[in-house]
Formats: sequence, structure tokens, C-alpha cells
Amino acid sequence: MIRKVLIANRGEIAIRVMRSCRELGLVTVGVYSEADRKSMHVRYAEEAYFIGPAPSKESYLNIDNIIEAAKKSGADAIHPGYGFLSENAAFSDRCKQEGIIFIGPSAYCIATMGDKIMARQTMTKAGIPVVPGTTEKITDENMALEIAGQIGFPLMIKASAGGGGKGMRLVRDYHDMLPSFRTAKSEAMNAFGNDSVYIEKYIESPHHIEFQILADRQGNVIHLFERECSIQRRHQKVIEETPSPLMTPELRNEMGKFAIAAAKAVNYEGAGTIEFIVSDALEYYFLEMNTRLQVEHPITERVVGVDLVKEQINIANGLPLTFRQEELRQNGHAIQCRIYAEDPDHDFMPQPGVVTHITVPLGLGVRYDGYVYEGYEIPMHYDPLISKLISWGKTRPESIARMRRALYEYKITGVKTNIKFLERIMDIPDFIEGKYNTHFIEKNNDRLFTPKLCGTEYEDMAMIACFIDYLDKIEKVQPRKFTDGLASTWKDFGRKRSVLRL
Amino acid sequence: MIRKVLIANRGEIAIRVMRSCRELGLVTVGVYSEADRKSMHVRYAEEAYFIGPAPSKESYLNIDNIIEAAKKSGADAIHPGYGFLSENAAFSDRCKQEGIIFIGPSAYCIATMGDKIMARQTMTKAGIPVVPGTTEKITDENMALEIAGQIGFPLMIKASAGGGGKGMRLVRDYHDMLPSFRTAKSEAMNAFGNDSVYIEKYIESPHHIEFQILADRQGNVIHLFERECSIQRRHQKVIEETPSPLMTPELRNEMGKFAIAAAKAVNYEGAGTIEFIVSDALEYYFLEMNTRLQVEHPITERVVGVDLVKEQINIANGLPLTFRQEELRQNGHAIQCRIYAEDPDHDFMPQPGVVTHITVPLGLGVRYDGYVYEGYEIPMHYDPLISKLISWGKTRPESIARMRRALYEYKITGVKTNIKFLERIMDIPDFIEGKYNTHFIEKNNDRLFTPKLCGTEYEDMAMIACFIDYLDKIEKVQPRKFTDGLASTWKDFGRKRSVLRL
Amino acid sequence: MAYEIKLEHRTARIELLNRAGNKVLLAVDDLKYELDVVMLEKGIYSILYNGHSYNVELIEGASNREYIANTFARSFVAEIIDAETKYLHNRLQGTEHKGENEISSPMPGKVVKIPVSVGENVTAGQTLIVVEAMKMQSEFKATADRIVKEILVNEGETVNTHQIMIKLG
Amino acid sequence: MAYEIKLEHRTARIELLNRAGNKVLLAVDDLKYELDVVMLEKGIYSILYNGHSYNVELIEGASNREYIANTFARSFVAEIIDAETKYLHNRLQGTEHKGENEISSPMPGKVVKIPVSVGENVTAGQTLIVVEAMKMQSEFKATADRIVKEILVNEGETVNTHQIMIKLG
Repeated sequence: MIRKVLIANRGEIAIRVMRSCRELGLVTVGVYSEADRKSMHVRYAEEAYFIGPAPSKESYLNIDNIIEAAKKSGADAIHPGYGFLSENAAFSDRCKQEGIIFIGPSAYCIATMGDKIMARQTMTKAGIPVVPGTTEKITDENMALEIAGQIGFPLMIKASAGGGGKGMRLVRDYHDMLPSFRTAKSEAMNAFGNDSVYIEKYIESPHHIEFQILADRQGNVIHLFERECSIQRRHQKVIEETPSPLMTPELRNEMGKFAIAAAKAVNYEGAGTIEFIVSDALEYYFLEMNTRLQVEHPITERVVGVDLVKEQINIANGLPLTFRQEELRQNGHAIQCRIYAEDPDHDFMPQPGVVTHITVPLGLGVRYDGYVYEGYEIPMHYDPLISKLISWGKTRPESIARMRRALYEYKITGVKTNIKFLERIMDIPDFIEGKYNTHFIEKNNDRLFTPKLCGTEYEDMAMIACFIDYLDKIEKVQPRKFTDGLASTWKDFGRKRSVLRL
Repeated sequence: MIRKVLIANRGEIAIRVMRSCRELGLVTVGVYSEADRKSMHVRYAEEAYFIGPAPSKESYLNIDNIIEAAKKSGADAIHPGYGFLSENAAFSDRCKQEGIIFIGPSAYCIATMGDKIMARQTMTKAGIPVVPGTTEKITDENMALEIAGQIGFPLMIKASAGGGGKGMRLVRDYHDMLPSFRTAKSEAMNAFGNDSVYIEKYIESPHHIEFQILADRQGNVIHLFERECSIQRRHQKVIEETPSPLMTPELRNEMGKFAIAAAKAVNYEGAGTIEFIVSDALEYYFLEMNTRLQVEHPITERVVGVDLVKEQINIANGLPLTFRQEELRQNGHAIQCRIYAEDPDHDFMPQPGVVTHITVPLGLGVRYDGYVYEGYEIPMHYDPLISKLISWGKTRPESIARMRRALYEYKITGVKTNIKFLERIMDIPDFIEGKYNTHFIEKNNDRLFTPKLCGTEYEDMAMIACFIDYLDKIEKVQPRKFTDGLASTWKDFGRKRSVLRL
Repeated sequence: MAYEIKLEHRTARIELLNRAGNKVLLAVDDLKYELDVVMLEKGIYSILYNGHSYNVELIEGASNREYIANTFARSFVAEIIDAETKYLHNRLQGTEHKGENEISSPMPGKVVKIPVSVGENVTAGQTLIVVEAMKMQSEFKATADRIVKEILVNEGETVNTHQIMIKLG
Repeated sequence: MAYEIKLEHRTARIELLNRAGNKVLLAVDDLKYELDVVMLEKGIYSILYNGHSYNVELIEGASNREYIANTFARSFVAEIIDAETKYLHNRLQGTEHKGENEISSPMPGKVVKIPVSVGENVTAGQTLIVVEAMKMQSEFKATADRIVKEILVNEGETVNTHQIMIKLG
């Protein structure tokens, strides 16, 4: 049985994993780069080891250093979180060789699902609908043109090793085909060291809907329903919710079965996510599988009532799942907002820097997973995700109202964040009605990027606060006599007026 | 329909009520005494009005001032929270006269249930089991002795207007009867201006179990299951949980029905709580009814999935309940710990003062309802309750493990709190096994008041931190040259050793 | 003496008329305010005005006269203009030229690529420098046809907010 | 020069041997520690020692040499003893008499009742003064038979932590 877990990650996810470990009575081991000595996960962990310089490649992606820290600390398992080494087949394999339990799937699963072309082939063989397109990599330009003709425009060119929107091109007509094919290939080579690309039909107005699954070593696979992840900026999710407003009970049942079949097709083990692309007409296709915990896993935890990290550890211990499909239900509605250190008014430019003040939203139905604290400098080397705010409600409208309330309470000064931008989303009719797809931000551009109009009242209050602060500041430096005269009561106001000179 | 709510309270409950108001889109009005200008509820409210000096009697208990603030602000409803005016029949009545909606029951309900003797009579008439004893007030000493003889020892003498343990005496044998009777009467007179007392059989090893009910104006009454409140210090609850470890489905069903009958017996309206006293043998008796929201309401909210404040407002709006008894179930297990500014090692002496630093527990399954912030001075005039920490788990053991984790994360410096004391409770076998009654703290005295033994390791680390802080401090005041020499790297250590003099 | 405050594009005259503890009487332009102002935590103010409760969070800027002020509705950049500042403002009027000639980074980051060299003629839209922060690369482009006069950073180097990286002629 | 630190009832000798940035080498009594010590927020220290991560929160006491230090396991009262303090400690040795003769409040509160008067003979267990804070009344009692020498507060008055209220003879 696992008793000491090294968390090969940083930021909010490192803390989130450590929390569940602590609840299970497991000892937690953190690792940190030079930029992270003051990071919250080092404070939170019972042990912490240095693993190299700030750039991820030399620390959080450095397999040797992480294995060394695991051995030094005597950790018997490694939880990779998400990102970094979480979907690295070589790392999963290396842990196995070293006799350390990797809390995640086998190298085989990761490799199969990591290569998009191989994944498409595997899914097709298992009878799971995939987006119409090629199941082979395309190298030849003539072949690319020919296949484009067969599939029809618009279409997508995608990198086989892809992710995060890199090596991806939307092609709307024939004469853009070759230039796009060439740039996609070169981008893929630059980003992944592999220029394999394939071609898919482009689904107009697509929805991203994913299913959470859990699979144990005994071959039991269950799904924990869907998450709607269509609100994205720069191909990155911003808001997720469950249940999906698009979903019907029949569709959920059908897609859930396919999600289970997909996991079974690769003998999956652990927690994973099957992503689907769904059209407005509710046609759905397998898009990819994420062989790790997702950033948005908390909304599933809240609605289904399961601690996914504990389940991962349970499975890694070789134990069977503790519940059956029929026992799970969706209770109420949950929404997650991702809080980024970024400037939505300037193309979501990232904003590293020092957090000077923070007020966290709390109370009924609010979950907060974060890692920054007052005085902490958010380093420029890693992801701009500061925290995740999760609201729960009995109904979707209550969940939205609660998120609006939580965003109102949430205050961070020192670095720019997308909090106000998220608040605006909560007021957009398309969102309130649950009628949106991945074009949501584009479509609601006008309302999302115009700051709220406010009366001069707020301007005046801002000025007054600055003024009083300034006066008190200079008073401290060069005290004048007037404060004594002012230490009288409010009643003297009439008499004293204009006696003072500043 | 209500659109603007004045919250006639302070501290965590004022904020908790405002949160739900905000989610409903209602404007919130706060009130504050002289001691509370900097209190969080003034920051949180959209409007705030001054209602008098620090002592409660002159502000939070001053009906005229509160009504005046309501009128000035144009509030159409008042939420009283708990404590203060929440169970004041005259206040409920006054609101009615002034045309302001009182979010709570009628003056009749409050008065009937507030007088313990009248409540006993009413319940007995409605067929609800009450603790064997008198249903009349006892004035005559001979009568007291006679009744004591009939009921048998041990017995309790209680003030009719009582609460908080005042005017209450446990009598174990005949010769203590008269002295106890006299002090109970005089205490009751001092505390409540009313020396009515009555006599009840004393239930050995009692459990306090209460049922949450909701009743609308249409006459629908439902219960939202029980809360176990037996862990008490100085007759005040410290930890509550739901479901109760003592409960069986049959008993729950039976007691729930009586709770509904009790509410119906007084034509109750709003949220209320029926408190029962339960013996180890599972005999149960009506103890009293709290005609308001309880401090421990969040555990019910978490397990049943209902926002009780929203339901109160819904009922106050004259709307019928939005769900039926059959639709409610208990999901998982919730525990609440009350965090007090007090010193458990010195008889739980209250500890007002300035909070210098605070780290709030967060993440999956944790709810935090509080009101203090860094730099805030907890005033000496009001309750020592700083916050309530609520943990949820799929099972009772998970809920305990999560509370232990949350308490570990929770840090407050500047004032003494009972956090460590609560941590110790989580480790007591009686608590873990759910085998406890109101004598829990007494019974586990030895383990609860002995600080954890710790190795010299923690002592050394504490000394080292003080030492380094001190050095850096004096260095700032009188900089010596040595820091330059020290700005080298770790590698130089061997060479440099003992070159430095401090 | 009254002060002037510049808040975004608005400049207002502000004058303290009386003060007793929290209670403040002041005028902003022609409007008189009777307020209860109190600092709760460092830089966090609570203002009560006509029953309304306002919270303003201040972050001090480069000088002690500059602030970022966050309110419920939005965030403002503010500057207190005292006599000295006014004098400087007037003196600088018309002599200041900013932007266009200098490429600076709006955030801390690492220079990953400089695809131009000193003396090179660049055309509008041409990428001059690529800076990476938080896993995102930002390309800084020429807004008009110009000449690269000076390159002040190297590839791989870390830059701070507002640090000038390239000068154009 | 080494310092002495008093932590609750233990007094230890502590000496800084070397320091380079966060890295500190020091000795506590006979134990040498090679540590990574860093202040994260005001008064909050993170210490890494042999891979173990310790957090210590400090609150400064009445003087800059006094601290309350909170660790995971428990909270300690600490005092740095420099040459001056040592001298004072030695000088005061044997001349100090505390408690017993003075009744002071352990917390801020309000005096609600003083049932004794100056000159009165009181017996052990007799209530001398009642102070209320946070809705709870605390009774302060005589621990032995004494005489009330002085009463320094009035009923209804507010008292601070450690303020002396009654002197006994």
C-alpha cells in the first residue's frame, strides 16, 4: 500500500493532490524549482526537495531529478497532476522500472492516446465514432489535396502529437489548403519535434463535451457523467459546467457508454477523460482522450460527490472501484471559472507579478482551489492559472447566481486577472440560457470587452480614497499641526468649516 | 416581493445572510454599532447604517434604532440572524406594525416557544413526548420538594425564560433540593427578569439531537433531518454533525414526524429547529424549539442540498415550499466545528484582540463561514465565534479526515483560538467511533487538555526562526558589514566557516 | 489649498473641508461629500456615503502620488497633482515623445527570439522581438516602416515590465 | 558571539556559523543544522531541513526580543537573551515578586462588579472582581486570606490585557 506520495507538480494542483493525500493519512513530498522556493506547495508538503532551475525542462520536466527526489525521500508513489510529466509515457515507464508506483495509466495507454492518429485508429476499431477524416498521417502534398477534396471544406489540419492549438489549422477553401498544410507541418515540427499531421472534417459550431471515467485493474470501468467545456479563449478552457445544458438523458447514456468503451479499448487504468466534439445537431465524435486528471475535475467531484484523487490512489493501490455505475447520480449543478493572471483587455496577455492583496470567496456552495498568497510573486515561468473557483447550486440558475456572487467577493490586487471578464460572462444572455458553443467569446465580443459603464460616483470614491491616503501619507512624513485641531467631533463641523488650510 | 433586506446582526451570520440575498439579487443593508465600523459585514453590505454604541443593548438590541435604519434605507424586510433580536416577540410584532416583513415566525410562535413552561404545555397537548416533569411554574418551596419526590432524583430545575445554561441546576439528592431551587430562581431573576422555574427529570448521558424544519404560510411543513449537537462546553455547542451516529432510519422517521407536529402545533412559519434530548436507550423527549436559523444550519444545507436562508426569504415572500418531504435525502456526512477566540487551556476564557495573520482552509468538501480579516480587532462586546468550519464527506470517516485536514490548514495568529483543541477532538476514539453524549468533553478531559507531545525538533525550528528574524531585525537597525561577505553561494561554506563574528 | 487628481482621462479638483476622526467633509469639483472614511487593512478603504457602503483598494504606483484604485465597478489609474507635479507637467508639455520609437515589454518575460539586427530596415507588421511569459509567446511588431537603431537585450535574457528592448529610428 | 534563547522552560545556546542567501548553517546547543530558511510573508518562515518542510509563524512580543512562535505541533513563547537582557535577568533575580499581590485581567473586558472595598479582609476563594468579555463573566478570586490594599478600576470601566485591577496586602 502507498504511504508516501511525491507530487511532481506545482501550483494549485499540487496542493489539491496533497489535500487528499493528507486526508488519507499519506505523507506528502513536494518538489520545487529555483523559482518556487516560496511557492505554497513547498509550505504545504511535509517534505520538499529541490529539482533544478526555473525553466520546466530543467526541473518539473526533468525525469532524472524527480526520480532522484523520490528515492531520497523514500516516496513509494508519484502523482503527476496535470501538465508537465502527466502524459509522458517514458516517465510512467521509468517509474515502473524504478519500482515506484505511477499514479496514472501505463505507458502503453499514454502513448496510444497521445498520438492522435493512433488514437483515431484505435477508437475506430472499437466502434467509437470519430470525426470523419484520415486515420493515417499525411506526408504528401498531392495526397493532402486529394483527401481534402473527399472530406470537403471547411476542414482541420491537426498535428498528430498536438495539443494546445499548436500545429492546428482551419482551412475554409481549396486555395488555402497547401499553405496551411505547410505551416501546420512546420509548426508541429517546431512544437513537438514531429511533423505528422492528419486531416479532419471541421465541425461548425462545435461543443466540447467530455466524460470523466475511472477504471481499475480488475477491469471495471465507470463514467462520472459529462463536463461542458465549450467556453474557451485561445483554445484554452475558461469556464466549465456540469451537467451540460446541451445534454439529454439519452445522449448522456449513449456517450457515457462510448466513453467506457474507449477506456476499455486501451485497457485503461486510473482516472481519465474522453473528449467529444458535439455539433448543434447533437452529432458527436471522439476527439481525444486525456490520460490524467483534468483541470476541471472539481465540478464532477461536486456534483457526483466523489474525490477523484482518492479514487486514483485507490486504483493505484490495486484496489477495485468502491462503487458501481448505477450508484452514481448527478446532484445539482456545478460551474468552474479559471482565474488567470492575465489582461483580458490586451489579448489575454499573461501577467506575472507580486500579489499584494487577496480576498477569497467563501461560504455555501463555493469551492476555491488556489495557491497564491499575499506577498507571493507569481513567476513568469509557468502557467498563469492562479486558482479555480467552483460554484454549486441546486439548479443551473442558482449555480450561476452563486458564481456571480463569488466573483464579486473575489479580489486580487497587484496583478491583473480575468475576474471582471468572468463576471461579464455570467451576465451574457447566451450563457444564462445555456446556448453557446466554442465560438461564445468571439460571438459576444462586444459585451465581453467593454468595461461596465459606471457613474461618476465610483470615480469620485476612487479619487477620495487616493486623496485621503495621500494626505495621511504626507502627514506622516511632515506632520503639520492641523490634526490636533481635527480631533474634535463631527458636531463641530459647521463652526470649523474652512478654518483649515492644507 | 422583498427587494431590499436589512440584516439586523453582525459577524459571520450577517455575511452568510447577505451572501444568499446577493445571490437572489436583493439589496443588502447592514447595521453597525460603534465597535463595528470596521467589521466585515459593513464592507460586504451595499448599504450600512449606524445604530448606536458598542453594548448590544444600545445597538443590536435596540429595536427603535433598527427600525429607523430600515426606514431610512427603504428596506422592506429584516433578517434577524441568530441571537440578538431573532427570538424577540416584540420585535417581530413591531416589524409587522411598521409594515416591514420580519423574516421569521410570528410573535405568537416566538412567545409560546420562548416560554419553556408554555412550550411544554403546548407540546404535551399536541401529543409530543416531553421530559417528565412539571408543566406549571413552581413558586412554593414545599411544592418543589413534593414534586421532586414524585419525579425522583437526579432532576433539573430550569428557568422558564431560560437559555445558555443560566438559571439551570442539576440536583442529585433531596438535601440539595432547596438550596438549588433558591439559587436557580435568583439566577433566573437576574438573567431574565423573571424567576419562573420548573422541574424536569434529569436524563443521564443525554444526547442533544435537533430537527431542522421549514414551514410555509400555506401550512406545508417538512423536516430536513437531524443534527447531532452533543459535543458542548459550558452548555454551548462546539461540534455538530449530520447524520447523527446515534440515529436509526426508524427513529429518524418517528422523530421527524414529531418535529413536524411540533411546528404545526404553533402554526409555525419559516425555518425552525426542534431540539430533543435522547437517552442512550434512544428514549427521546422534546426539549425546546428555536424559532430562528441555528448556528449549525450549514451542515444540513450541505447534506440536504438546500440554501436555508433562501428558503426563509421564499417563505417570507408568502410563497409555498419548492419541494416535498419525499424529495429530500441526506447525501453523505457533514461536520461543523465552531472556531472561538478563546483559550481552551484556561477554562475557555474569551480572547478578544487583533488578528495578525489568517490562513483559511479551502478545497474539496470544505465550507468556511467567517468574518474576521487580517488586521481586524475582534471586539470584546460580542460573541467569541470567529468562524464555522464545515467539512463534507461521502462517509462519516471521510468527513472526519477532511475536518482534520481543514483544521491543520487553518491558522490564526494574534488571538488564541480553540483550533488545536478541535484537532484533538478529531483524534479521540469516542468521537471517531461516534460514541459520545453531552459528557464527551468531561469524559475525555485527560486527552483533550494535554498538548501534543512533540520532539525537540519543533522546539529547535521555533528557536531558529526567532533567531533569524531577530538577526535580520537588528541588522536592519544597525547594519554591520557582514552581509556583503555572506552574499556568496552555499559552496563557499567550508572556506568561510567561523570567519564571521556577530 | 486644494489638490487636483487625475483619474484616467478626467481631472478633478478635490478639497478637504473638514475632518474629525473618520468623518470627512470634502468637495470634488462642485460636489460636496459628507463621508465616513476608514482604512481597514493596508490600502483598503471603506467609505460610507449616504448609507451606501463603498470599498476601494489602493495600490501605490511608481511614486507616492500615483495609485491604482480598484472599486466594485472598475479599476482606475489615478495621480495626485501637487504644485511640483503641475510644474513638471507644464514643462514637459510638448517635449515628450513616447512609444513608437521604443519597443518595451508590458510584462516580465524572457526574450526567445530577435529576428532583426541593428541597422536593418523593417516594414510595418514585421516581427521585431518575441517574448515568452507563462508559456505564452508574444510577438512585438513594427507599426510602421522603420530602421532598427539599437537592440538592448539578448535572446535568452529576462526582461522586466516596461524595460525597453529595441529602439527604432 | 552566540546568543541564548529561552523557549518556554528550556534555554538553549544558538550560534550562526554561516549564511549565504537562504542557506544557513547554525548550531543549537550541540546540534548543527544546515538549513534553507526563508521568510514568505511578514513573520512567516519556511524552513527546509533534511527534506522536511517546517512552517513557523512569529508574532513579536512586548519587546523586539520576545516572540510567540507557532509550529505545526504547538505554540511556544520565546525570548532572545542578549548580553543586556542577561544582565537585567541576573540583577532582578530574587527581587521579583509577581502575582498573588495583584489581580490583573488576562483579556480585555469590562468590569461588571467589585464586591469588595479597600481595607476589607477577604478569605481564600472570595470573589474580588467580575470582568465580562464576549458575553462571558469571569470571577477573579482571592487565593489566600488577604487584605484589599487598593482598587484601581471602577465598575463599568474597560480594562486591557494584563491591566492591574486590585492590589492585595
